Amino acid sequence: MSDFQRDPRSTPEPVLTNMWRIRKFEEALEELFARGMLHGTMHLSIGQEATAEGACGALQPGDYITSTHRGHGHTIAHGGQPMLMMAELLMKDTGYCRGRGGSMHIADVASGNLGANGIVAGSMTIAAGAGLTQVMKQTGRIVTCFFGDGAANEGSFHEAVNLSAIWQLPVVWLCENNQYGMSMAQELSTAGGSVAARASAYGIEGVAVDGNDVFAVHDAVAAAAHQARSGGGPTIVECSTYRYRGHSKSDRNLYRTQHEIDEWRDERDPIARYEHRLETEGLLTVSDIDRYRRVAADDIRQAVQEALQQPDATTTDLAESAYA
Amino acid sequence: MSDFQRDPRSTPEPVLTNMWRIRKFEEALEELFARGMLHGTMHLSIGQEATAEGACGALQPGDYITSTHRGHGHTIAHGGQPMLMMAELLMKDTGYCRGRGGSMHIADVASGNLGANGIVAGSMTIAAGAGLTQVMKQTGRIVTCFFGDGAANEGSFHEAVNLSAIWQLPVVWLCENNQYGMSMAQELSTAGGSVAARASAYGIEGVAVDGNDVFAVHDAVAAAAHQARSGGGPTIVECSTYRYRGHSKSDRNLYRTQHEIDEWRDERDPIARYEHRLETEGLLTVSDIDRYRRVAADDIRQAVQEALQQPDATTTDLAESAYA
Amino acid sequence: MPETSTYAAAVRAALDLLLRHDDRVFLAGEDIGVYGGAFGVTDGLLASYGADRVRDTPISEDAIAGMAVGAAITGLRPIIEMQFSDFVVNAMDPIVNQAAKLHFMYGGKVEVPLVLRAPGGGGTGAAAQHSQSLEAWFAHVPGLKVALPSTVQDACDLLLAAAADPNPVIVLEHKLLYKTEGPFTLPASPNEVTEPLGRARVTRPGTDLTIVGYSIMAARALEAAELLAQQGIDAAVIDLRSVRPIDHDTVRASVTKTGRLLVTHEAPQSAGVGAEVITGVVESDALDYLLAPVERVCGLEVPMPYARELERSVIPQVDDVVAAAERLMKA
Amino acid sequence: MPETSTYAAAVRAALDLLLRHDDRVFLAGEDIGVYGGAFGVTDGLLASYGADRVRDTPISEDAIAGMAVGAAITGLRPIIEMQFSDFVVNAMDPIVNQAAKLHFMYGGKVEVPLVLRAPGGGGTGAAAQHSQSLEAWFAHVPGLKVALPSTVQDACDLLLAAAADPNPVIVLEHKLLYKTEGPFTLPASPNEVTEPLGRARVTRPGTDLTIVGYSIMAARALEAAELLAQQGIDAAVIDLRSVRPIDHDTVRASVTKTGRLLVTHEAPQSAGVGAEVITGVVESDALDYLLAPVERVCGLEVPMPYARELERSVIPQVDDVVAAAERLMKA
Ligand SMILES: Cc1ncc(C[n+]2csc(CCOP(=O)(O)OP(=O)(O)O)c2C)c(N)n1
Ligand SMILES: Cc1ncc(C[n+]2csc(CCOP(=O)(O)OP(=O)(O)O)c2C)c(N)n1
Ligand SMILES: [Mg+2]
Ligand SMILES: [Mg+2]
Repeated sequence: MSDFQRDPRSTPEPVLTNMWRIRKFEEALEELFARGMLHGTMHLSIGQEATAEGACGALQPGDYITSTHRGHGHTIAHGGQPMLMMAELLMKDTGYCRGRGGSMHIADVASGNLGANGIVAGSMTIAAGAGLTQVMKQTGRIVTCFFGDGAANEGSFHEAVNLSAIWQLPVVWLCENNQYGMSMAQELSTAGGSVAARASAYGIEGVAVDGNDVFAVHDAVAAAAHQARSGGGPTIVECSTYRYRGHSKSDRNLYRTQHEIDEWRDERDPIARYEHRLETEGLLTVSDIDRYRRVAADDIRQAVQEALQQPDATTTDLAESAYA
Repeated sequence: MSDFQRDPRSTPEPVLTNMWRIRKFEEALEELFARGMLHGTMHLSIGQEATAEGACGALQPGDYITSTHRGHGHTIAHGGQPMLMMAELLMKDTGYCRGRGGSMHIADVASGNLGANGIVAGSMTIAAGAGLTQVMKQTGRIVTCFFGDGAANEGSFHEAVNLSAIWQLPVVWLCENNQYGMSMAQELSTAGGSVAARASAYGIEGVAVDGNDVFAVHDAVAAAAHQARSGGGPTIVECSTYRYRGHSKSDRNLYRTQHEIDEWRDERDPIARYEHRLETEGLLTVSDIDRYRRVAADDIRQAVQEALQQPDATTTDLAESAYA
Repeated sequence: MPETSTYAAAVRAALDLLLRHDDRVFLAGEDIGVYGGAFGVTDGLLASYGADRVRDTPISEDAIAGMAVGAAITGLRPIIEMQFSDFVVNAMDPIVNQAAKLHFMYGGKVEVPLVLRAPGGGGTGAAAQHSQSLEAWFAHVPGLKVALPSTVQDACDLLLAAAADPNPVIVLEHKLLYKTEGPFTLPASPNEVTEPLGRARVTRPGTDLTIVGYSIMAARALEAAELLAQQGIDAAVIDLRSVRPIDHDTVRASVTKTGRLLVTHEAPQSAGVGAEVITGVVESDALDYLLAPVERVCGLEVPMPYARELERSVIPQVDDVVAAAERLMKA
Repeated sequence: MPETSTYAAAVRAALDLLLRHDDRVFLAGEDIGVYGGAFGVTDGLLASYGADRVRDTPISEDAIAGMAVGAAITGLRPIIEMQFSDFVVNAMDPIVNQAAKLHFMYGGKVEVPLVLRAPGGGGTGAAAQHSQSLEAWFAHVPGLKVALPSTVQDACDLLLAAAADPNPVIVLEHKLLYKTEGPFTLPASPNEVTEPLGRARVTRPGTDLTIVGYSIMAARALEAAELLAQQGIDAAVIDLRSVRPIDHDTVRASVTKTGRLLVTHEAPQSAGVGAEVITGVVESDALDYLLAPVERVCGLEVPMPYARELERSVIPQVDDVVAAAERLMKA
C-alpha cells in the first residue's frame, strides 16, 4: 500500500495520506468498538502519527520493524494492509493473525513487520536478534524497534540496547515518548528524565526530536538507519509526542488535565502541523491536501467494508495451532 | 569482630587486620577445598580486599549491605564472624545458614548483612527495597549493594538503579569491577565501557576509583554514604580491582594471560600497597604491620579450628524448613 | 447480616483494612495510584493513604518484586501488584529464587512476609499475553504459598490470610470475577480472619461425583452442579482456594463417598494443578473407591486466542463441566 | 560398532554436527566461547567455528533468549545456553510469552525454530539457586517442547531432534550426567536422527511394576530395577525423554501389564511432571489395571540445601526408588 523511502518534502503525497490513514483507521476502530463489534481493549495512537510515518518512511524495502501494543500506526506506515488489520480486529479468519492475535499482536513477518507485542519492551530483545540476522546474513537491512517511554524502565531495554551496542547491530531504537506510561508521567518514572540521554550509558548516540514533526522524525531516523546500514551500529531516537485518547478503553484520564490534552491537540497536532507546513511552503495545494485526506478516509472506509465481509475466525484447527 | 567507621588513615589497625582476615580466610578455604572438606564450588575474592574493607569501613552501625556470589570479604568486612562463615562452608549446623546456604548464600540479617546471592545482580532490587525501608521507617541507615561488572548488564541493574534514583533511596551501588564477568572482559561485555558512567543515564552521580586503594574506596563510599544518609539519593561507586584466582574452581584461566595476573598481583596488590603506604607515611611501624598480619592469621586459624568442632548440619527438621 | 460487594471491592476493602491497621504495610505496583489499577482494585487508596504507602512504580516488574523482598526482610509488609499475572515472567527471579528461598537458604533466620497480587485468566479478549493462568508454576515452588479466591468473601479473606502469613504468598485474582457480586462481611480487623491458608471448602455436598475447581472454575463448577441436579445427578463441589499447599484430605474424603472425580481449571491441562489434585487421590487409599477414570476439564493446549468464539472454546465453560460430568456418570 | 563418549561430549558432538551442516545455526550464551561453558560442553567450538557463530554474551539472560527469538523468526537457527537452568527465571518472557506464542499468535505465519539448552539438577553442592529442576514449568506451556536426555546417545539425539523441530524446544541436561560415559554412535549428519521428539523408551521390560522417570532419575530407576531384580521383583523402566509432549501411551501400555506405577523425578513432588504422568494413566482405562495406589519418589519440598548429606536427602536416590518399589509390591 505504501512505498518505502517516502520523504515528507519531496513525496508528501504518501506521507500525508498515510498519516490520515492511521488516524482514520483508529477513528473507525473507536466507532466499531462503540458499536460492540470488537472484543477486548485497544490502544490508540491518535496524535502520534508523525512518529510512525516519519520513522517508517525513512526505511528501505526489506527493512524490519518491531511494534508495540500501540501499533496500528506502525503497521500502516510499514506498508501493512488496513483491510487485513481490520479483519483481524473484527475476528476474521483472513485477518493478519486469523483472529488469534487481535490488536496487540498484529504481525506481517513476510513484509517485515515482526509484530506488535503485548509485553512492554517485549520486542526489544527480539529486535536485537533480528538485527543479528541482518549482520550474519549480510543482508544490508536494518531493524527499527518502536518502544514507549515506559518501556525504557524495563530490564529488557537495558539488555537489548547493551547487546546491540557491543555487537554493533543495525537497529534503530525508536522511542515514542508520549509523556506517559499508562498513567505515570515520564519524568516521574524515568530517572535522568530522558531516554535519548541514556544512549551515552551504552556508548551510542541518542537523539531527541519533536515527534509531532514528521520532518524531524524522518530526518533523524534516516540518519540513524544510514548509520546502522553502514555498520555504524545502533542509535536511540526519542520522539516526543502525545496520545489524545486514554491509555486503553478503561482509562479515566485522572493523571492528566484536559487542558494538557487540548493543548497538544490544538497546538501541536502532527497532521495539522504537517498540512500547514505543506501549504505555507508550497509543497502541496490545499485542494491536494483535501484530496489525500479524502483518499485516506475512503481507503479506510473501504477496508472496513471489505473486512466486515470476511469469513469469521474458526475453531476448526484451533487445538493443533500451537505448533508449527 | 570489626568496628564500624574504620578509617584507613586514623585507625589503620582494624582496616589492615580485616584485609588480612579476608585473605587468610580464603586461603584457608583453598586448603580445605584441596583436602576435600568442602562441597560444591566457591568464588574467591583474593586481590579484592581493599574494595570490601574500604567500603564497609565507611559505614555506620546498623547500615546494611547486600553481597554477591563472591562475598566472603563483604561478610568479614561488615563485621561477620569468620567462625560462623567457616562453619557454614564446613556444613555445620551452627554455620550462618545451618549448612543450607553455603558459600553463595552467607547472610547475617541481624547484623545487617542481607546476604550473598547466587544470582548475578539478584541482590540489586533487594537492596533497593531495603533502602525503601530505611526511608519509610526513617532509620537514618543506608544500604550498600555490592555487585560485579558483569552484573551491570543484567536488566535488574537497570530497574534497581532507576527505582533508587526516582525514589531517592539511600543506597550506595558499589561495583566491584574486577575486569571480568566469568570469562568475558568488562570492556567487551559493557557497552560504553564504564559502569560509573552509566550513572548519568539515571541522573545520579557515578564515581570511578582505584579499587585496590583502600583510601580511595573508603573516601568515595564515605561520601556516597553521607549523601544517601542525608536524603541525597544513590550513587554508583565503581571500584577497579582484580581477582587473582579463577572465577570458580572450574576455571582454566584461558581468557587472560598469566602476565596480566602477575602484574596485578605483583604491582597492585591492595594489601601490599596499603602496608607500603602505612609504612612510608609513618602510620604504622613494620612491627605493628607484622603483628596485625599475625593476629589476622591467628584469628582465621582459630576460626577454622572452632568451626571444625561444630556439630554437623542435620536433616532432622529439613522437610519443614521451607516455611517460616 | 452480611452485605453484598463486588469481588474487586472486597479486595480493596482488605487492602484498606491492612493499610489502616498495620503501618508496616504498603502497596506498590504499576498505575495503582491515581489510575486505581488496571481493574480499579486500588481505586481511592492513594487518596486515603498517600503516595508513601500506595506507590506507583515504573514499568519494572523485576524491581517491584525484588524491592518487595528487600523491604520484607527489613521489617515492612509489602503488598505488590502485577498488573496482569502474565507479567510475573519478568519477576521470576525475585519471586522464585529470592522470596521463596531466603528463609530456607539463610538457615531460617529471616522471614519474607510479602504478598503478590495479580489478576489472571482469560475471557476479556486480551489474547495470549494477557490471559494466562500461571498458578501451576508457583504451586511447584517450595517456599511459596498460592491462593486463588473464587468468591467475594474469599477475595478479602484469603488476602488477609496471605498478609498475615510470614511467608511469601501469591494471590491470583480472576479478571472476570472482579465485577461479580456476592455476600460480604468486612472483618473488623485483619486479625479476625484466623483460618490459615491451605484449606479447601466443600461448597456443595453431593454423593454422585466430586468436582474440584478453584478460581473462576470453582464458580462454574457450582453452576454446573445446579444443572446436573436438574438431571438427578448430585455433584459435590470443592473449591480448592489454595494450590500450594493443596488440601488433599478434603478431596480424598469426598471421593471416598462419591467414587467419581472431575477436576477443572482454566489453565492448560498438561502439567497443571489438576494433575496434582488427581494424584493426591490415586496415591492414597481413596484410589480403591474410584469407580471410573478421572475426568479433567481444563484449558485447551494453545495460547489464548483473541476472537470471542475462539477464546470461549479454549476456556472451560459450564457446559463443558456438565458434559464431562455426564460422561463420568456413564463410565 | 558404537564407540563410547561422555554425555557432555555427546552434546558437543551434536552441536558440532549442527554447526557444520547448517550455516543458519549459531550458538550464544555466557562463557561458551574460550571458557568452553561452565561445564565444558562447548569446549573447542569457538576455535572451530569462530566468534560469529559461537557467541559469548554479556550476563543478560533476557537478551540471550529474546535475541534468539528475533534471530529465529528472521531465518537463523539459534541454539542458546542458559549457564544453569535456574537462570531461565530471567528469560521467562522471551521463552514463554514470545517464543512459545508467536506461531499461534501471529496466525501460524511464523516459525520459531530455536533450541534452549540448560543444565539442571542438584548433587553438586551448588545449593538453592543453582540446582533446580524446572521442567514442570515448561511442560505446562503450550507452544514449547521439552526434552531431557538421560543417556549419552540421547544427549546427542534429542538435541538433534530439537534442532530439527520448527518449534522452540527446551533441552534440559543434567549436571551430574555430564561426566557419565556410555555407548555412542555419532550420526553422519543431523538428518540421520529422524525420530521426532515426544517418544518415551522402555529401557527395561518388566512385569511386576512400572517405574517411569526421566533425566538422571531414568538412570537411577534402571539401577534400582537391577537391585529389585535380585529380590525377584521384575520392574519395567520407562525413560520419558520428553515431558512436553508426554508419551502417555507407552506408560499406559506398561501399566496395563504390571498393574503398579511408580514415578520418579528430582524436581519437587507437588505439581511436578510426575502428577501428569500418573493422571495420564488414571484418566484412561488403564486405571482398571491398577492394583495399588501409585507411588512417587520425588524431590523434597524444600529449596536445595548446600551440605552434602542434606542435599542427598532432598534428591531421590537409587535406594529411595528401591524402597518405594518394595512398598508398592506389598500394597
Ligand atoms: C511487562 C508489561 N508490564 C506492564 C504492562 C501493562 N501495560 C501495557 S502498556 C503500558 C504502558 C506502556 O507505556 P509506554 O511504554 O510509554 O507505551 P505507551 O502505552 O505510552 O504507548 C503498561 C503498563 C505490559 N503490557 N507488559
Ligand atoms: C543470573 C545469573 N546469570 C549467570 C550466572 C553465572 N555466573 C555466576 S558469577 C558470573 C560472573 C559474574 O560476573 P561479575 O558480576 O563481574 O562478578 P565477579 O564474578 O567478577 O565477581 C556468572 C556468569 C549467575 N550466577 N546468575
Ligand atoms: Mg508512553
Ligand atoms: Mg567481575
